[in-house]
Amino acid sequence: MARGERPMVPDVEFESYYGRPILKEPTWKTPDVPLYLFLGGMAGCSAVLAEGAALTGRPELERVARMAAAGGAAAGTVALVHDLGRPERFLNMLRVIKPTSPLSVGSYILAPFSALSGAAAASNVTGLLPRLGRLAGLGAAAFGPPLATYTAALFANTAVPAWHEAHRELPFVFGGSGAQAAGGLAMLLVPLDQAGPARRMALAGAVVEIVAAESIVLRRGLVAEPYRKGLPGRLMRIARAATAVASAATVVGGRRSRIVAAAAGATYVAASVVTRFGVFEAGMDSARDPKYTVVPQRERLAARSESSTPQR
Amino acid sequence: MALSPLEWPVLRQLRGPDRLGRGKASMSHRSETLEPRTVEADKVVDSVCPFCAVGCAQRVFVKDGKITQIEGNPASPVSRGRLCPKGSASKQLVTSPTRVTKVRYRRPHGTEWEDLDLDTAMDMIADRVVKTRKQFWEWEADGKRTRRTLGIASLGGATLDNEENYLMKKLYTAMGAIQIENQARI
Amino acid sequence: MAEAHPVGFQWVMEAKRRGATIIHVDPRFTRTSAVADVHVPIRAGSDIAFLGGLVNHVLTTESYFRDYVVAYTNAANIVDEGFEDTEDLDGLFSGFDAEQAHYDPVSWRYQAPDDRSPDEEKRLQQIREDESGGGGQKESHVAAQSESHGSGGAAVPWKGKRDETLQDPRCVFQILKRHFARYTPEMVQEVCGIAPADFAEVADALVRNSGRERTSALAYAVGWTHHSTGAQTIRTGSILQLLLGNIGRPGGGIIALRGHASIQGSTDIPTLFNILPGYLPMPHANQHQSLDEWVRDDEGKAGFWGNIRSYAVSLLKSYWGDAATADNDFCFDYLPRLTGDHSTYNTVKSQIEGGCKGYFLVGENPAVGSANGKMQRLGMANLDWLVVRDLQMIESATFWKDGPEIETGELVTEDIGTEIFFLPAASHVEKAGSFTQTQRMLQWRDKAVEPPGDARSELDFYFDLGVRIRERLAGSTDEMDRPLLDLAWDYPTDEKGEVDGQAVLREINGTGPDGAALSAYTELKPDGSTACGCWIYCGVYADEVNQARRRKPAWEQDEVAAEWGWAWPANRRILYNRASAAPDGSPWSERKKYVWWDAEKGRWVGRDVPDFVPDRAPDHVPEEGATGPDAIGGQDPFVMQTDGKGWLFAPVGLADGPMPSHYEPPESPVRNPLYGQQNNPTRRKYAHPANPINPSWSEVFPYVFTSYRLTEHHTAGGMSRTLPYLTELQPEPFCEISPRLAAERGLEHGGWATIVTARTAIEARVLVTDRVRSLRLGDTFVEQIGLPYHWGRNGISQGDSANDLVNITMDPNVYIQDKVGTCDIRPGRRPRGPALLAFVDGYRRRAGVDPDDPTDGGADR
Amino acid sequence: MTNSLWGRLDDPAGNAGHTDHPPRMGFFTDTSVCIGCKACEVACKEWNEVPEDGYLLTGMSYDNTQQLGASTWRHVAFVEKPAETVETVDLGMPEVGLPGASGDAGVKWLMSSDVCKHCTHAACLDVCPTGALFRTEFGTVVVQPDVCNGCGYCVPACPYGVIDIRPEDGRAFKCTLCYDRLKEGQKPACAQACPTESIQFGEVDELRERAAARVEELHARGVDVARLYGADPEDGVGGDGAFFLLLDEPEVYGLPPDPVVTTRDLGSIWKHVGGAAAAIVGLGVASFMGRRR
Repeated sequence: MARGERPMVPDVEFESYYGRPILKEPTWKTPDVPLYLFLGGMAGCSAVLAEGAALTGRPELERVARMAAAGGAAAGTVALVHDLGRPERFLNMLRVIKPTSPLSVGSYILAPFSALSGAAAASNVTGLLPRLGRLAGLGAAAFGPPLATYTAALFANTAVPAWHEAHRELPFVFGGSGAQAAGGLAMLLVPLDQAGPARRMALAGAVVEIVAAESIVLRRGLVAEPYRKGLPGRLMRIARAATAVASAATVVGGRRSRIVAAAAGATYVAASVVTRFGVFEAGMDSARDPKYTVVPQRERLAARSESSTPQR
Repeated sequence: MALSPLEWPVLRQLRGPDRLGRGKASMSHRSETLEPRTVEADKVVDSVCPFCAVGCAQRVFVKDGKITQIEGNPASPVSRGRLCPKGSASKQLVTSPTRVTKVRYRRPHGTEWEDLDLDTAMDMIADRVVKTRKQFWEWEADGKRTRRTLGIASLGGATLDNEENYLMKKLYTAMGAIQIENQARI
Repeated sequence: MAEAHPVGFQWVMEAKRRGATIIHVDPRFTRTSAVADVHVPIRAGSDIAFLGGLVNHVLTTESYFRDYVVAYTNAANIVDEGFEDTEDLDGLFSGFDAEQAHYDPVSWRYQAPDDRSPDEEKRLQQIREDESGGGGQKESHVAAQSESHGSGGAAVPWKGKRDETLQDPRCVFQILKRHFARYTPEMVQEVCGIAPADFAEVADALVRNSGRERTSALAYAVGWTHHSTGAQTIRTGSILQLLLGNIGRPGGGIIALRGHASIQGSTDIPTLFNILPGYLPMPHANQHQSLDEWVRDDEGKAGFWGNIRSYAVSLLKSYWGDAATADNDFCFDYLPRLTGDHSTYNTVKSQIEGGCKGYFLVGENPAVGSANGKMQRLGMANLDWLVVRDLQMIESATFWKDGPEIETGELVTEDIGTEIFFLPAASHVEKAGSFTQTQRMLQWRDKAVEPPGDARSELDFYFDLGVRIRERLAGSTDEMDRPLLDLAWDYPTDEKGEVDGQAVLREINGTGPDGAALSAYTELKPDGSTACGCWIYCGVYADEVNQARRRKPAWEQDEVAAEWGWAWPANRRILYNRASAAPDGSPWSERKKYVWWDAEKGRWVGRDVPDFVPDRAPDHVPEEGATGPDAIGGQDPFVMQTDGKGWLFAPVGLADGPMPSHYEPPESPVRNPLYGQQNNPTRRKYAHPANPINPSWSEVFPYVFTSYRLTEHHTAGGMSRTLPYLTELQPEPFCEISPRLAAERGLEHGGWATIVTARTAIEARVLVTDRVRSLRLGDTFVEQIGLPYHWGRNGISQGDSANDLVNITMDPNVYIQDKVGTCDIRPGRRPRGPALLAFVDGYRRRAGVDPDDPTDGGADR
Repeated sequence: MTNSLWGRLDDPAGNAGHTDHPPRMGFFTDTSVCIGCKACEVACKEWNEVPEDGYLLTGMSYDNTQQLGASTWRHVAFVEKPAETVETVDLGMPEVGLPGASGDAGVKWLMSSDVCKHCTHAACLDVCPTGALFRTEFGTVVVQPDVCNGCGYCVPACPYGVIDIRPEDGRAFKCTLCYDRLKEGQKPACAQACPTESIQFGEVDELRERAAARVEELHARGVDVARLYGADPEDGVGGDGAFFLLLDEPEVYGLPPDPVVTTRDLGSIWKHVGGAAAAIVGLGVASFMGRRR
């Protein structure tokens, strides 16, 4: 309680219960969850990249991408399990299969993806069972894109205004960001001559991500405010600026300079990380302030009562 | 969960009507067999709330000599089974871990509590009553017979039973102690 | 009521659902106000002015229930010529002795009848002797003897002359009219801070809902009683309800909401200094040196109280059994005698002065729960020994190491010689016994589990203590030990040595010559052939059955629910229910039918046990010289009164006047607008240096404070502050203040405040709320500070005790303190340690508290 | 699967695979008779052995519980607001003003015992990946403590902010509507304790009728502010199993004015996720076309 401030219900703009949030702030921990989102996105897109590299004969790119897919999945799983209140019960994630739960669906994506990408990476590194390794890699590539984007459903399928109301754009933000990260990581670690697809993937991902993120702000009104304001706003701006810089660098010097490519790649990766933190924090902010819950709902009610007789 | 793999809820989902796994299929064994703990009570004892004077009826559930639940008795024409927050906290009142269950003794000028055997404590108290009673005994005051002691006083009774108040007043009166009071004066 | 008796409040909500108007009069806006139809904020301590205003309204608008008033009250009685009212004496009644600060009530009596019976002649002689000798009647108010009227009214010497036209200027009705004439709505505004419009709303609702077809009830708690005029506040309510015809009728009455599980029981079977079981007075050394003297005032008077000798002898028989014989006055001499005020506050003073050295605390926590906590602790620090019996380690057991006086240095642990025994007590589920709830109903509890460790019930403790004391005295030939040695103290015990509570209840119920349990107090005899531990409880063990243990479900009975528990007297649920019928015995109305005369059967019948002689016809006129119940007329519903009437005017029995008058609390920021007399002239001052009074109208102490309970806690907190589930709901002491006061004193919501009186200062968190209203009294505002009093230094949540602020100035009838006081409030926490003493001392000096006579508020003329 | 995700659904238990199930049970909390005694909070904790939830004087009127959460399954809100100025009858009295300093109409003090809504479409249940949250045969929504792994998804899913993780335990907790007691035909502890019948327990259909009648009754008495909250089976969560009669706007009590279960948009969400996944595939393919470098 703020000293000296009598918590009478404020009359301005909207009413609330002592300014308290209506929604519960998500209990998901940082950095576990934003990191998981990043890792999932990066790993999922890397699997695609790896399979492309394998198909087109880019062994360096393939190896890095396979490692990124497997490593990202493994690290992501660790982050996810670490976030659980009862980590020893992580297997309960596979107890039921619920299409209504992106986390359930995601578990059935993450589990095979982890296994397949791990197998593919192991095969790639050890040279053992190459055919099975390729098969696994193909499987991982199939599960990769859903892995990179389902996390948007994870956020969107909540009552958190900044997430839910952005459910049309978030998959593209996350998908684009994942592609950008996967491409960026490869740019960092793969020689220039094999990194062409990575650069293109990063660049294309960056474009998708920026367009999608920008359209949240443009189209979602008040609930998009947290993406512009405060800590998440800063994070989003930093991420966008970094993405823009990396993209410019990629276009200008990505093909020629290993250093520029590596720097741009690292910047992409970092920007992707920051984007997830930005989105995460935007959701937190929108859950904390009852304004984002009450005002849109009030507007909705007003619109409804204008268009018809009151329902409630 | 040492259950048959056939009881994997995913399979139950596929087998039964709960395809989305949101109800029947996801029930655990515990949920299937859940019971209120009161059904296991060895006895249910009729009681009355110890806080205010409305006199709400309580039902006390006992299992293995321990109280497992206290709740209102709907049969009461006074309370109809309802309890206020204090009455609802009765179980916590009687099972409180901070309840003092051993005699504590503070000797004159002492700085700490000490242990004391209950029987010894009773003897010591009886000795002191006898001594103080005699020390302050008064046959008369201003020439009028009083037959009393002003050396011993007592405060309390409103939270106690009628039978207890009766014994207290009876014993004190026979002792000649008159400064016997309770919350009704406060 | 919703605050402190939420479950009882369900019936108020039921009534509201059925269209009743709920009016809540309280200084603060509480949970009750929140659901009431009307909340009337009132200045704490001004209840008599408010109720008096209603009485005046009812009288001046002729809204009283005339048939009821004429037949059932003493409105028609003619009062002695010598009576002078507060109207005549500017706030005093006739008979005031300024030196002794008490009244001689002789001029308040009913006019003596011209044709006196021999008995009445005798009484007149006696009164004349008393007048000249200065004894007798005057003593009826000392030693809180008024309280012995808990079951029966004070005795009047004669029924008196009546003018049923109510026109005689000296009849009670006319006196009442004159007395209350100045209690106008405008005066109510000036005294109470209640706007005339609000007052009118209440008055209209009350009148509209009273009469033949409707009844209204008054419910109160210690907001009415904790005043130096407490008893008279209840009297004002009684007058109002009698005028409106709301007594003895369903839906009517004055409902005391008592605050402890068996506080009613501990008054009926008292652990109180001034009475014995069944409201028999403790003998007074000046008046009662024999059985005859003891029962003289009441014996043979009209009504059931006239059989007092039977009740008294039966009590002595249950105390001393075979040792009590007709030859030895049934051991009357074994009873200790009073010589004055031996109430708890006086005892504390005696403890401080070294006159009382042993102390039992049994489920009480005076260090937090009693007024002027410092004096309580100083008293306990000066004992030889202290026995504390409780569930938790309460402040009264630990004051010697962590009390506020240890902090200030007023007490030093090593210097405190008090030997302390803390004995753990059994909880309500660990023993069997009966509680008497607030409507006089006994309910038996069975035992559920064994008490833990050393915990024992009080029943076992006192029985065991008695056994051990008697062992020590066995063989003594000292006369002082006879009462203990002859005591009937042989209760059956079980294999664990625990006393059977039902055997004690049976002793309370009483037994006849054949040793069988009695069924009704009408069976009690004055010859020693019956024994009864509490005559009003006679019948609770009728037919050798524990009637208090009856639990016939509510749905198997009508709403009177006569077969759930057992209510004294005689399992009667509404007292004086003869008044629910008109004088001719027919119900006042079909709607309010309750008990009525069935001419065919020749009996009173109805839904409750009739509170009347069962076959006494409505037209019965007692024979000349009849005594006791025989003297009850067919139209005298108030069977415990010696004149059978409800008293609008109390000719005897009260220490501070036959009618209520508003006096300001001993500490007040305003001058009494009604009379020149500021305070109750007969209030009991409590002279002690540790009990200084803030001078009236002091600018140093400009605000009013009052203390109260919260739903989430219980009294001194021992049963609630120790429980997580309750403590989390109200985790800290706080004070509630109005926004205006907050602005005036710079107090911040959520911040700290220090509240200062001449006794001490405490700190509390601040809640600024519109629920506390600034009251407008004429041109000025009065600010009130609300203080929940549940906290102390032990338990899960700790804080200063509000009762440390409360001064001890007592009602002259019942010796209960006034919880309203004045104070200053300032932002921030209080000084710590010895600095606190200097801080308070500074206030005392600035306020001009007289160091020689600190209990004089300076308001007496 | 019609209506499984949102909209009117008359038999949530049946929809969740319970055949031959008892009627849907729920709460009707009539705040117009609530006296804020908090018996519900304590009775709930005693029965369900919920730990204490912190000792903090909040300054939010008499509400020191603050909100529903993992260790508070019933929460009594206290709202202090200036009372609406009521037209008073002119009594011909001299105008001296009301007792208040400002001569206003005083204060109103609203109390409301909040609880899990046991939504017809319960987002917490829908998003729970382990099946720990499930729909019981009584149509209520319950967490199975033996299953929950504390993933925390239910927490942001709830549009009312009810369910939460108990940090020291790691699992999610909320009102079970005393599932165990219901199995034996007993009332939930809070409803059993409630002194004034503010908390009414019963069959949801019957409670809805009772609630509608109560609102009408209050309106007839001039209490125009009375309105039902959560009783409409057509609302954004398909109606609540625990609904309320309120005397002010929902948000004044800390309730969302127009909650919608997130699964209403589940189709759209998955569609967009699918679209984005496809976009990645496309983007991946495109990345490997063109120049080989």
